[in-house]
Amino acid sequence: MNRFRIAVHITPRRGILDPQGKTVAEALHSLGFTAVRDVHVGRHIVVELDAANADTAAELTRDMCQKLLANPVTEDFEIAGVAAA
Amino acid sequence: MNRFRIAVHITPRRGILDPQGKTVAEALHSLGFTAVRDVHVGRHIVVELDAANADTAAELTRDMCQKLLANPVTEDFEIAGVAAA
Amino acid sequence: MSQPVHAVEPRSGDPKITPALIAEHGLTHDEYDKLLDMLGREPTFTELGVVSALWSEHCSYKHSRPLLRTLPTEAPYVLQGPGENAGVISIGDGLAVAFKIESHNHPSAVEPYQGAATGVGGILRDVFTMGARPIAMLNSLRFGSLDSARVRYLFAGVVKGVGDYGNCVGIPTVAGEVAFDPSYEGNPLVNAMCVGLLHETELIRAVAQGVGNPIIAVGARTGRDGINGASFASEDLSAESEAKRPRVQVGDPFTEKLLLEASLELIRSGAIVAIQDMGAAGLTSSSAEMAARGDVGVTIDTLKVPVREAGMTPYEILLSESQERMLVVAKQGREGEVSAILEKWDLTAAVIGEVIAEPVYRVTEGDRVVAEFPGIRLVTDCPMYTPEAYESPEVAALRATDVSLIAERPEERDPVWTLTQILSSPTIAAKTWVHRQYDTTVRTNTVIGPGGDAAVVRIRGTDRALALKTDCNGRYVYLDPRVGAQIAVCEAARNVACTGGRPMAITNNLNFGNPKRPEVYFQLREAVRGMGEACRALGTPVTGGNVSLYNENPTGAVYPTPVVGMVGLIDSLAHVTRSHFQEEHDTIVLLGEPTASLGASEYLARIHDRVAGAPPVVDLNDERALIEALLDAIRGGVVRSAHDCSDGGLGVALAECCMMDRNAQHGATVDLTHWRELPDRGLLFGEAQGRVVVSTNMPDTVLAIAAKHGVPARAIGRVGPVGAPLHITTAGGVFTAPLARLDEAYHEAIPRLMAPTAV
Amino acid sequence: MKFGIVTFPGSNCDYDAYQAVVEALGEDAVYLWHKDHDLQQSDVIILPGGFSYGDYLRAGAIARFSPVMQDVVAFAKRGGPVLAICNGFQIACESGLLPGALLRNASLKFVCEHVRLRVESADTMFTNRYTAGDVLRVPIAHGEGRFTADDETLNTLEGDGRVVFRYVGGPADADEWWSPNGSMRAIAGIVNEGGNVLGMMPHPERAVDALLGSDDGLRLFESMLARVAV
Ligand SMILES: Nc1ncnc2c1ncn2[C@@H]1O[C@H](COP(=O)(O)OP(=O)(O)O)[C@@H](O)[C@H]1O
Ligand SMILES: [Mg+2]
Repeated sequence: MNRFRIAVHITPRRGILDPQGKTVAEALHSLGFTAVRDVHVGRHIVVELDAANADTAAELTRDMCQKLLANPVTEDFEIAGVAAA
Repeated sequence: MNRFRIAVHITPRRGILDPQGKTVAEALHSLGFTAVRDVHVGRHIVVELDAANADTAAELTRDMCQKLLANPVTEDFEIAGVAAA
Repeated sequence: MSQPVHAVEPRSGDPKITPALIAEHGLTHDEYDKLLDMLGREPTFTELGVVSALWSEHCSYKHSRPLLRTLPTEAPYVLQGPGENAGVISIGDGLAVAFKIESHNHPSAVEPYQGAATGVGGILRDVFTMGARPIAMLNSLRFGSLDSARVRYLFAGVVKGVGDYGNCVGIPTVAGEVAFDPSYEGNPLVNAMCVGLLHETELIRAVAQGVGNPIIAVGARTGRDGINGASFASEDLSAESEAKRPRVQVGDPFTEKLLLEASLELIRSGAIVAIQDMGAAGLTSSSAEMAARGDVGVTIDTLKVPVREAGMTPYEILLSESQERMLVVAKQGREGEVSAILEKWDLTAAVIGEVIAEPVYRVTEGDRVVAEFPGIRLVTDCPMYTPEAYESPEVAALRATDVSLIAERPEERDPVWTLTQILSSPTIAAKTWVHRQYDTTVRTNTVIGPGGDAAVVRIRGTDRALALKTDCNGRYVYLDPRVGAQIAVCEAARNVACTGGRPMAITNNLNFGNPKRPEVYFQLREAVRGMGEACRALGTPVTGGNVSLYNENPTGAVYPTPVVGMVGLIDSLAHVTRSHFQEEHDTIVLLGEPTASLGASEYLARIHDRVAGAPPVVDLNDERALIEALLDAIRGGVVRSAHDCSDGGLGVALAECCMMDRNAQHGATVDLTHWRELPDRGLLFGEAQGRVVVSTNMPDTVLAIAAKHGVPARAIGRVGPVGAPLHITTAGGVFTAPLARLDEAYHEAIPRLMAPTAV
Repeated sequence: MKFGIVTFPGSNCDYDAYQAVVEALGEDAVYLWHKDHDLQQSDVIILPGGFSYGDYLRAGAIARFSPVMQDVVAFAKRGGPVLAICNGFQIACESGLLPGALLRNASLKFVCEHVRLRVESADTMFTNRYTAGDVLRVPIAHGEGRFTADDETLNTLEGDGRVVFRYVGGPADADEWWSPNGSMRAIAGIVNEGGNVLGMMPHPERAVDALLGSDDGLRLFESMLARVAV
């Protein structure tokens, strides 16, 4: 068994209103960051777990996303990185 | 001017209580994911902006994190990736 | 005569005791000498930490206790006065109410959201550890000017923090106040009050008893949060405390909710003798205080405390301010029941020590002693201070200013302009932007929520209700601490009486600057004096409170702000009275007398940008008579609405009666020519005390009742149709204010100012 | 008739629902513990409001896996009536009892106030004591109430008359759709295909006593009495 740290990105599905991203973009503009075109806010989840190897670790995490971490109706997820911890 | 897409990870600072991560970890356990050791839940922010080059784009974003995107008291941030959009 | 204390070997790895380290722990030379004398030897690092926490202002009240002792604390119905986690009063039928207010000013200045949230969590625990189920929350907030982006950030963060925590635990937030003034810039005030209901028989006190009884840590694990938070709360806010940011703690309202249910179950089970929140200075103060109250010894093993991070030292474990933790003294042999209840709620419990006969406070790490003090002296030996006090000559001069000489602005020729200016002052304007973010209706007992005078919360299974309100006008207290504090008590009482409640008792939060500065200590001394006088006159004892000093920032001290949290009792739901006009054709009666006084008024601050003059005079006997008259009239069923005159004076009070409730806005026609000798601006915007605007369909009865109590009263007009304007006639002429204009000024002011703020 | 009210860790309107059933309606109610597999022969299940598991991750996402939910889902599949209020609605969506999802309010703020609800369908076991078009005054108190679903789902809901309550009362026109949380098509409450599961963000259990501002919610409970065979 080895310890892995897996990073997951959970993002609001395109087309679904993302008021948080919109508000943050506006706030950035009013702070003078006028070059900002668009902002999207999602979740960054870091899971630490024990697994035989990186692949099974990623497999397990994908399973977690489908079951709990992401909402299939409104969110997409992506395994962003698997690192030995 | 070019368009860039910068991904930022905002995570609860180590040592500071992350009640959400704790609760999610316990939920994963009761779902049978017993290999899970630890979970942290942060934000995954994607900023699209115009800049002369990737470095200035990253610079700008770092500035945004300090000023608005991350809470300097309770969160750490990391520029996870800069891509031409 | 100091008891013998065993020698304690310094723990390897702990820093040596040096003058620098002692200073860092905020101990003065004298205090350190007292410590040496108590121990009869040099303290260990752990002992230094323990003492620095317990002798900090926050835990020891070393600058305020002598003053607090002068406050009235007794009435036949007071079951628990100051000194416990919360005060408790009996309300009949074997029912009692526990209530207390607590400040989280410094943490909120550094991290508004978590600072405010953890403040709410702390006061909730203070109340449910008395055996009471929390039924209502109040909050009293002060900020700088909303023109500043930083202030908007603090305001938005604090309100969200208060809301999210209380909403999640499921306790309605039903009342409070918010005021804005540059003096609070950089040092906002965040005071939260909690009110709980219990059966008298369920009252439990945080007194450790019974040699051999196990001491149990319950709830969240201990992390490195907020170490030295207690001393943190006792320092001026400065660049340094900015650097202390990592000390901020994060709240977990979900765990709090479980802890609330588990604690009440524990108390009802009879398996425990005492329970206390691990609040400021965490394990240290909770264990030391419970031991001192019971005059017993305790021993605690830090290795047995469930921790969140590896390698925590006894020093860290003792001083951690991790939230949502409780210390319980259980009955020997019933540990099983205790852990069973906690397991049911998915919480952990660990026996970490026991009550011992030997009169010592002992901390071990495994079997090696790391700290040992002679029992209660640890708490009782804390030095008390009575610093020098004198009034600041500048303030005396400001008070002496003859503000009637301040020339009117040309715009003031139109009183509607002046009125709308004042209505749109964020301090006066509707606070809906705030309490819309608070769950005000959960638990289904909120008869009157935010938006009137006091809140009214019914007591299920009875015909009675509680009337609740916090109040304090810091500008008054700044210009005259004694009178200002008297007014704070009177205004809270008036607000309670306006809803039909008899004022019963208060809790209070003294928010002041650095007491080592004579002009600040003067404010503190005089304010406590005035508060005591008013409480005696109104028969409302002080059952507890909180002191927050060092509310300063590089630009100076905040206004002295002794917030009063009043609890009143409404004998019958039939008496519940609202503050806005109810029925067209009702007669409007003014109880009390206007004066010319404009001193310390919102009018001067808003229209002339002046903070000057003497606050309105207050006659405590008149206030008492007013409350008696009002309650007689309400109980007699002849009052349709009652609203007190406070900030902004009669003009604002009348406008609020017309349009504060957006679901039912009535016009009114008012004639004030009886007071033709008063200048219009004094008549309309002066803040004379002891006044209430009543609407009634039986004016003669109201006037007769007022006369019987020697309260001046006069019919001044009639309630108009829905949507009609407010007409006011004065010696200066007639003016007409369309409700739409008043409504816009009053209801849109804060939303407009907050629009640019991101979340 | 017996109402079973589920208590999840963090539920805080279970008490309000209990009081509404017992005091206002005069029927029996029992609390159902989330760790048990026992619905205690309840005739109606209420998934109450609150913050189950602190609303961490997503409101309702974790509570959905509580042991008792397996029994609630089975009960619903058998046609048993389930009233899912606020956090209960969120749990019902997460567990697939109802379509769509409830996202963070468009204002990004928790919102608590009395809103106007229009009864869109009086022909459900939860609303038969109302008439379509009735406008009710009912409290809301939530931070994640923005009903969201794809157009196809929305059209089906509308087509099948499964949109039961809508937010109305725009400043301009009292009948205009006006959503305090950004819900698509101002949807405040829906039923499942079988018509036996109602999910709604507003709190009918907080509107059963005029003293507290409204008793417009009482008829919702009476509707169930009328229709549910005991
Ligand atoms: N922070 C707050 N939280 C909840 N309610 C509030 C808050 N601030 C003001 N309110 C409510 O707004 C109304 C007006 O408050 P205030 O101006 O202090 O009244 P008064 O002038 O009668 O003391 C009251 O019902 C009060 O409870
Ligand atoms: Mg008032």
